[in-house]
Order: sequence, then structure tokens, then C-alpha cells
Amino acid sequence: MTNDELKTVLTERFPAAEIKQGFQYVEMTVKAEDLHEIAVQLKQTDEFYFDYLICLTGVDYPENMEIIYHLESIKHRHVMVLKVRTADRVNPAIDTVSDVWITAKYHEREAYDLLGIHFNNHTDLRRLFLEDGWGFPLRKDYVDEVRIVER
Amino acid sequence: MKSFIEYIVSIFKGVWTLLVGMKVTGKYVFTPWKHVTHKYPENRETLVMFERFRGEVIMPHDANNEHKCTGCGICELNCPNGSIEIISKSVVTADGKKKRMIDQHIYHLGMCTLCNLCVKACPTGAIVMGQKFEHAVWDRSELTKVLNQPGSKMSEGIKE
Amino acid sequence: MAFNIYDFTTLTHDIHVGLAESFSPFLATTIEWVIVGVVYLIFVALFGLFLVYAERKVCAAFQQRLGPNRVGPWGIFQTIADFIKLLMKELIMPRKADWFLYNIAPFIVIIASFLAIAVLPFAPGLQSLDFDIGVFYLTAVSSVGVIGILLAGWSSNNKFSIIGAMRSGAQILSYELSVSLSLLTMVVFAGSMQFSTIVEGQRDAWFIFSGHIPAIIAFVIFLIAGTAETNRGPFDLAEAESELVAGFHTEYSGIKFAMFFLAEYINLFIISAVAATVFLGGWMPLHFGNFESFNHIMDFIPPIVWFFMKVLTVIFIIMWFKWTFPRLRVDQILTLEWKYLLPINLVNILLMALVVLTKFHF
Amino acid sequence: MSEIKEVIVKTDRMATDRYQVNMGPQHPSTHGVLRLLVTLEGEKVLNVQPHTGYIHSGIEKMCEALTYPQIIHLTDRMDYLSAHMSNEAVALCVENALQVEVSDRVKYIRTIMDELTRLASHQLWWCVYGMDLGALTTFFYGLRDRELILDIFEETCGARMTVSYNTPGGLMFDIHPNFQKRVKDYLKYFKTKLPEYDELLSGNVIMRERTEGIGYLTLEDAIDFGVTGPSGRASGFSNDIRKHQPYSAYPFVKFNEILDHRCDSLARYEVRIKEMWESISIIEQLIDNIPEGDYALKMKGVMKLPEGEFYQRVETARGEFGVFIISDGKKNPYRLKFRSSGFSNLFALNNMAKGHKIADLVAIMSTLDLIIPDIDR
Repeated sequence: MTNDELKTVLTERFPAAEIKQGFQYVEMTVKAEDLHEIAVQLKQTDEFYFDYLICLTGVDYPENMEIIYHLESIKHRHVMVLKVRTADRVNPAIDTVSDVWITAKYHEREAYDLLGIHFNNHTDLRRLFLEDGWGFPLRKDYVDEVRIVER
Repeated sequence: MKSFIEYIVSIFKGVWTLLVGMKVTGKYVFTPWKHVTHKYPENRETLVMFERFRGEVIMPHDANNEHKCTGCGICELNCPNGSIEIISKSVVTADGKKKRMIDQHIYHLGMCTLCNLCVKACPTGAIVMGQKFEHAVWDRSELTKVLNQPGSKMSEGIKE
Repeated sequence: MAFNIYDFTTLTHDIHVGLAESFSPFLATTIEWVIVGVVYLIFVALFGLFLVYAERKVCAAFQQRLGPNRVGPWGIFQTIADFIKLLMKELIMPRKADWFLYNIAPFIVIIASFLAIAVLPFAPGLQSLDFDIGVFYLTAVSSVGVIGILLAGWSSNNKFSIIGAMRSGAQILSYELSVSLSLLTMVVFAGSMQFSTIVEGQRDAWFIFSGHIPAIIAFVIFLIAGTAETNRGPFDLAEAESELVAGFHTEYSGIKFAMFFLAEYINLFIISAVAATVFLGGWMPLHFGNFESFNHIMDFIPPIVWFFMKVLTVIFIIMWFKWTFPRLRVDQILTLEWKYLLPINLVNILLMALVVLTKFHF
Repeated sequence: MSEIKEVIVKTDRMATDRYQVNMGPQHPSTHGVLRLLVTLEGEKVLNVQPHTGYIHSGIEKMCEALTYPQIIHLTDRMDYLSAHMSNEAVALCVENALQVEVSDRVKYIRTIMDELTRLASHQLWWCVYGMDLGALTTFFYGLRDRELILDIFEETCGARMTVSYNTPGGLMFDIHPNFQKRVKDYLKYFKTKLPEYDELLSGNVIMRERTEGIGYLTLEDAIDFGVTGPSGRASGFSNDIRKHQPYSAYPFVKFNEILDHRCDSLARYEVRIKEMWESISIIEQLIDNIPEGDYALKMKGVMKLPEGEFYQRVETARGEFGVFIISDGKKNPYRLKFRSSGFSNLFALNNMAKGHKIADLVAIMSTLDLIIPDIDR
């Protein structure tokens, strides 16, 4: 499907979601509580069939955290961007999608490690790179006077 | 019976593939003049690096101990690692004007990733990449270098 | 004392007689033992060092490199420098290692190698023990070393070591069969287990020529099994650098490590020497039936030179294996032994027996 | 400690049967500082838990403080064997965001460089794979051939591995006058050496036994785990970005996406060997036809990306590499995420190695072609 078609179908299917054409891909912003349900549908519905999670990015915005999923369908060869915002910035929590795409398990661990986003129902939510009690370096308010040298 | 024949054939096939492999290595062991090792410290005299090789940042000085650096600080801005520091000074020129001149062009080789951005950005071509690659020193402080030589000055005719 | 490069019998005899005349029989025997021991010790140490150097150079040549070239001309003192380094290194022992077994293991390994070297005929008269069950003795003592390896792996208190040791145990126990059976094939052909008789039987033609097909098969099997017995690549599972770091000698350092290292190369020498003795005529020169003049020229080369030429050739082939092939997996190594080498070997003994019975040999 | 307890509780037989081994962070076969916590039963692998982060350098955080041209020099250091491709990904992403189009010359040179990098990377992979299997000689043959590619890089780019050759808007330098001749000579040389690789290792019966049917990764798992690149393609996962979302000069060349449906270690091995042939063919198509033109566009001194989110995918030697830039209109990215191929590939290891021997674990890990800084970033 082309981006326009995808956008139309997505709008029909998920009226509650906020859908717009981004710079390259169709971007769909969903509510945090709907995330898991929508992810399952995106993967299992035949017309979408987004079976490949390319990339999971957590972003720290001033009011909330945003998690961005880049999805591709190997069958249909279309790409879309799924976005979800957490309600809270300090203690963000969101449902896991690791039962939908296995690779999300590790990307979520990375996001948990670097941004402190807690993924509910994640089976193995441990830090991936850093030590316990390090802090969350990708947050904008992270300070590390020893290791970060500002110019 | 069929499996027995296969068993025998598999032995011979296996041995054959092993012999093919031994042929390759055997070819090299009996042609020792084709060795590819560079005798590095011995060939120091003849070793010529490629002209674009990035070994370190240097500032060429001409015969009158003059360089082209105006001390504008663009290289410092462009450096991703903070390995360049420009210390400038105010100089009173002959016609009585105050002018900012370079005092010290400090270069931390230990932090440099040799990305070439400073050389590319330099408006006057004052710094270039040197060919030296043997940077091992006994003390880390020796890696901090002052690129402009003591007593050097900016050559005439460099526009700011 | 008559020194004859072609025959050491008179030399050893003269020494023996001289000692017996000067000292009491007990003292004379003791002195002889000491002399023989010291000679073997020096020989083993020097030849071990040489083999390490040769291995490096040969390996380098296979890999289109130069190999050691810094210490001395062509790097010939490299191994000596390494040896001195190993001597001076601190002996580190893991805290929970079994003190006694950990320390005794390298000695067991190296003693086993020394025991085996005793029966090898280097040249006429240069053989310290000439049993009538020489082959039997050799196969017996050469597998003692595995006890040392097992102890080393067990006592190191390291999981990698124990895996390596267990692999080594399984491997050597299996391949012992093939080594023995392929030697047995040649014993059937030679009709004797005594090394001197076996060598003497090859005066006209080496066994690998006179025994033709079964002898060649036995030789190939012996080479494969012998490589496996010495824990060398492609059968170096016990050390398996990419999997087990260094296998059973992971926790050894300094001189104890050097002992394992040396033992490995002595074993390489022993296997090659046995191959050379049993299959390639030992110190016997190359003779072809009726070419009298050719045989005469060959006779001109001293037997000890012949022996070492053959040994080095076999060593080179074994090195060639190591530097060409990938390592086998532990189950494949057992498959190779039990499904391929052993049946072939048993059939080969029958074949050899047929050859001997029908006198279908040269 | 909690993990160890978990394993012991879960065992249905005597707990002493199972034990755990730490492979790494300093283990000869992990090619870097990766730690695998392996649960073993005898020689059999029951569970592999990768522990990463030993070389985590916070590149994403660093990028937030750098301008776009400066980011390039960090991408060299992540997947250091695919430096050109990672550089190109950032360059392309910035160019797309600024909506500038580089000249065909730049595209051609970038593509040639990509393929040379791929060749070099696969050569290094090949020789290291041989070494992991225990054939030490392959290591030197692979390096011998790779050195010559690095010489080509050094002559044109000024560095051997951390090239930093691409910049947003073009290239750092034009190609060296010798470049074309050198590349052609090299291809001629390497075409005689590549069959040797096959003779030495591919055909070898021991190597076949070690790889056939080992490390099975189904197509579903490959997609689910996001195993891309040659490793994924060996499971039939058609994921070649060069084919599906062509960039640079890939639309202009004819090449095949190498797919294999055998899903085992041997398939992953052969896909890479075949990819080397493909790379040679791509370079041959391009090297004589490099069009004239500028090697770099005139870019502003300070690049400011428009506000928005920009994603660029490229195919590196070990899979899909993605650069995701979130810009707030300043000269630095607001957030920059690298989708590294090794990261996703690594975590499929447990799935593939379960039930195999410890020796196979090493061999399987090697077929994934992991670069640890790529995983840890």
C-alpha cells in the first residue's frame, strides 16, 4: 500500500487515533491505554500485517515521554510510524509490545535503561547497558558532572 | 548395500575436500617469497604514507617562521571533541589599531579523532593534516601540543 | 671409544664397558641411568624448543607471514626468550584449586611423554630400552598423559578447564584404540613387537611400500589418530581456543604451563617418530630392491639423519593439518573414531592378515 | 545471582547437572566485550543470556550536543566495519531533511565505497569465522585481502577504518586520481582469491559438518527478532534495503538480493560469500561510469534541520541500519536514535543456539557477525 492508501485505511480502522502524514511515513499517535490492542491488530490484521518492528525509540519531551515504533510489513512492503505518549514524564509507564514483536523486548529494555520508561507486563525488564542506579542518561535533565564535559 | 556405498563415497569425498583445502595452504607454504608481511620498523625510511593520510593536525610554518592562522576560532567551533583551543591576544598594530591575534593554538592530540572537520573548515588553510603516525609518548601531557611555533607570526596578506 | 656416525652400538658398548671396568656394577648401572636420563632431558628440552620455533615458522609460512624474526637471526632465539620468560613468570594458583593435584598434573603429563620416548630407536645402538613388547609398552604409557590432563582440568576449579579435560579424556580414550589397532596392523605385518626388529625388517623396503594398501591405510589412520592423541588441531578440542579459552591449562602459568606446552610438542615428536619407525623404516635409508648404486648413495647418509628427516616430514604433515582444517566438534570427533576409523581399522587388520598369509607383499 | 537461582529451581532433574559459564567479557570468541551467560548441561547449551553494555559509550547522548556534520565522525566508531554505510545514513538523512539532492558523482562514489566496505567487512567476517571454527589460517588470508581495500580507503579518504568520508551534502574529498585503477586492479586480484576461500573453507567436510543444520532460525523468528542483513536473508527474510528502498546509486545498478531458505549456519555463510560476488559485480558496473560533477554541494556553515522527524534506512554489511533524527529546528538534533543491526541480531542467539553444543554456540554467534560497539553504542 502507498502511504495515502495506508492513511485512509488506518483512519477507517482506528478512528480514535490521531493520524497524519509525516515527512516520510504515515504517523499514527494512539492513546497509551489502546497501545497493546492496536499493536496486536496492526500485526495480525491481514491488510496491515506489520510483522517487522524496525526500531523503537523513546524520546523525552518536556511534558511527557514519547515512544515511537517504526513498523514494516514484509508482505505488503509498507512502513508506518506508531507513536504513543506517556501521561507522566517523571515515572513514565506504558504497556509492553514485546509479546507482539519479540525484538521489542530488547528495544524496550534499552528504552528503560536510557530513559527510564517502565513497560508494564514486560517479562524481563532489567537494565541493558548501564549499572543499576545509574540514572537515565537520555533524559534532558540528566546531569553527570564527572563524565559529561560541557563546552 | 546402498548405504554402505554411500558410506564409502562419503569417506572419499570428505578426504578429497580436505586435500583441496591442503592444496591451498600448501601452495602458500611452498612459495615463501609471496609473504605479505611489512617489516615495519625496518622500512621506516622508505615508508611513505598516502598524501591524504590523516596522522595529526599540524600548522605549517614557512621559512620566516610565519603561519597563516588568524586565530578566528572556526576550527575550535567545528571540532566535535574539543581537542582544539584557541587562545588569542590583543595586539596593537603599526597603525595604532587594536587587533586580535593568535597567541596559542592548542591541540589535544589525545582527544582528536582525526575527522578532518577543522582542516576543512579553516578559511585560510592554516592547519593541515600531517603524515606522522607514531604518536606513542611516555606521558599524556606530551599529547597536548601548541601548533604555532614560539615567536611565529601571521604572514602578511591573509584576509580575515 | 670408537665414534661411528653410522652405528652407535660400539660407542654405547664402549661406554658401558668403560664404566663397568671402573666402578662396581651397581654404581655403573646408576651412572648409566643418570647419563641416559640427562641426555634425554637435554634432547627433549632442545628438541621441544626447536619444535616450537619450527611450528611458528611453518605456521607463519602457511599464513604468508614471516613468523618470529626479532630475537636473533631469523628469530631463532625467540623460543629461548619465551622459555626464559615462562621460567620467570609468577606461578598463580586459583584459590580453591586442589593444591596437590593441581601441582602434580603437569609432571604426570611430562613423565608420560618421557616414558614413551625411551623405546624409540633413533639410530643403530641409540635406543635405551629395546623391549620385545616395545609397541605394546609405547601404547600403554602414551595414554598415561591423559590422567595428567584430567587432573589438571579437575583441580583447576575452572569450568572451562573441566570441559576441556573431559573432552580430552573422551577423545584420547577413543583414539587410543585407533592408534593401537593401526600399530597392530603393522605388528601383524612385521611379526614382532620389538622396535629393533621392526626397523630391521624394513632393510629392503619400508613397510609403507612393502605392505602397500593396508599399510598405507594404517599409516593414514595412524596420522589422524596420532594427531588426535596429541591434542593438536583439528582435534585440539581440549584447548579449543575460541571456545574454551585454553581448556585444561587455562589456570596454569609460568613453568607449569611450559610443561604442558613442552609435553604437547614431545608428544608430537613421539607420534611422528613412531610413524617414522613403524611405517617409514625408522633410521633405515631409502632402499629400492635392485638399484644397488642408488641404495649405496642412500646408505651414505647417516641413519640418525634419516630418522630425523622422516620425523620432521611427518611433523610437517601434522602441522599442515593443524593450519588448514577447522576444528571438529566433540560429538563429531567421536563419530569419526567410532563410525569411521575403527571399522576401517578392523577391516584393515583382516586385509593385512590376508596379505601376510598369501605373501602378497614385496 | 537471581538468574542462577531461577535456573536451579526450574530444573526437573538434579540441579548439579547444569552449570553456568560466563563467556566473556574477555573471551577469545566474542570479538569484543560481550558477555554471554551460558547455561550448560554437559556440553549442551540450554540457555544463552547476552549481557551487553561493556562498551556502551553513550553515542546517542553525545550526538544531542553535536552538529550534524560532527555526528558523522561518531558513526564511524559504532559499526567500525561498516563505517561508510553508517556515515552515509546520517548524510542521507540530513540531505533528505534539507531536501537537497547530491550529484550523481557523489551517489556513484558513495555506492562504490559502500560495496568496498561490504567486501572488506565480509572478508573480515569470513576470516574470523574460520578462526572461530578453529582454522586459524583463514584469518590471515582474509586480512591479507582486506588490507588492500583499506589501502584504497586510505588513499582516497585519508583513513583506513574510521573514514568519515561522507558529509551532509557530499563527500569530504573528491576521489583520488588513482582510485579507479586501484579498485579495478583489486577486483581483478580478489576474483582469483575468492574461489580460494571456497576451496579452503566452504567445501571443507569438517566445516560443512559444523554448519549444516546448526543454528536454525525460522523465517518467522527472523522477522520477529528483526534479524536483518545476511543473517536474516539466510532465513528467507527479504530485507535488503538496497533493493526495497534504494538509495544513492543502487537504483542504477543491477544486482540480486541473495536469499537462502535453509535457515542454518551454512546458509548464513553462503549468503555472505555470494554477497561478495554481488558486491564485486556492483562495483564493476559503477567504477568505469563515474559521472563528472561536484563532489560536494555548497552547504551552509551551520546546518539547521527543519522541525520534524526524519528516518533513513541503509543496508550495512550486517543488516539494516537506521538513523532517526528528531529535530527541533536547532543546529543539534533533539534526539537521535541509531537502529543498529547487531543489536537486534544478537538477541536471536538464544533461540538459535539452544540445544546445540558449546562449540556450535561460538560458530552460530560468529555467523551473526556481531560488532560489539554497534550493539552497545
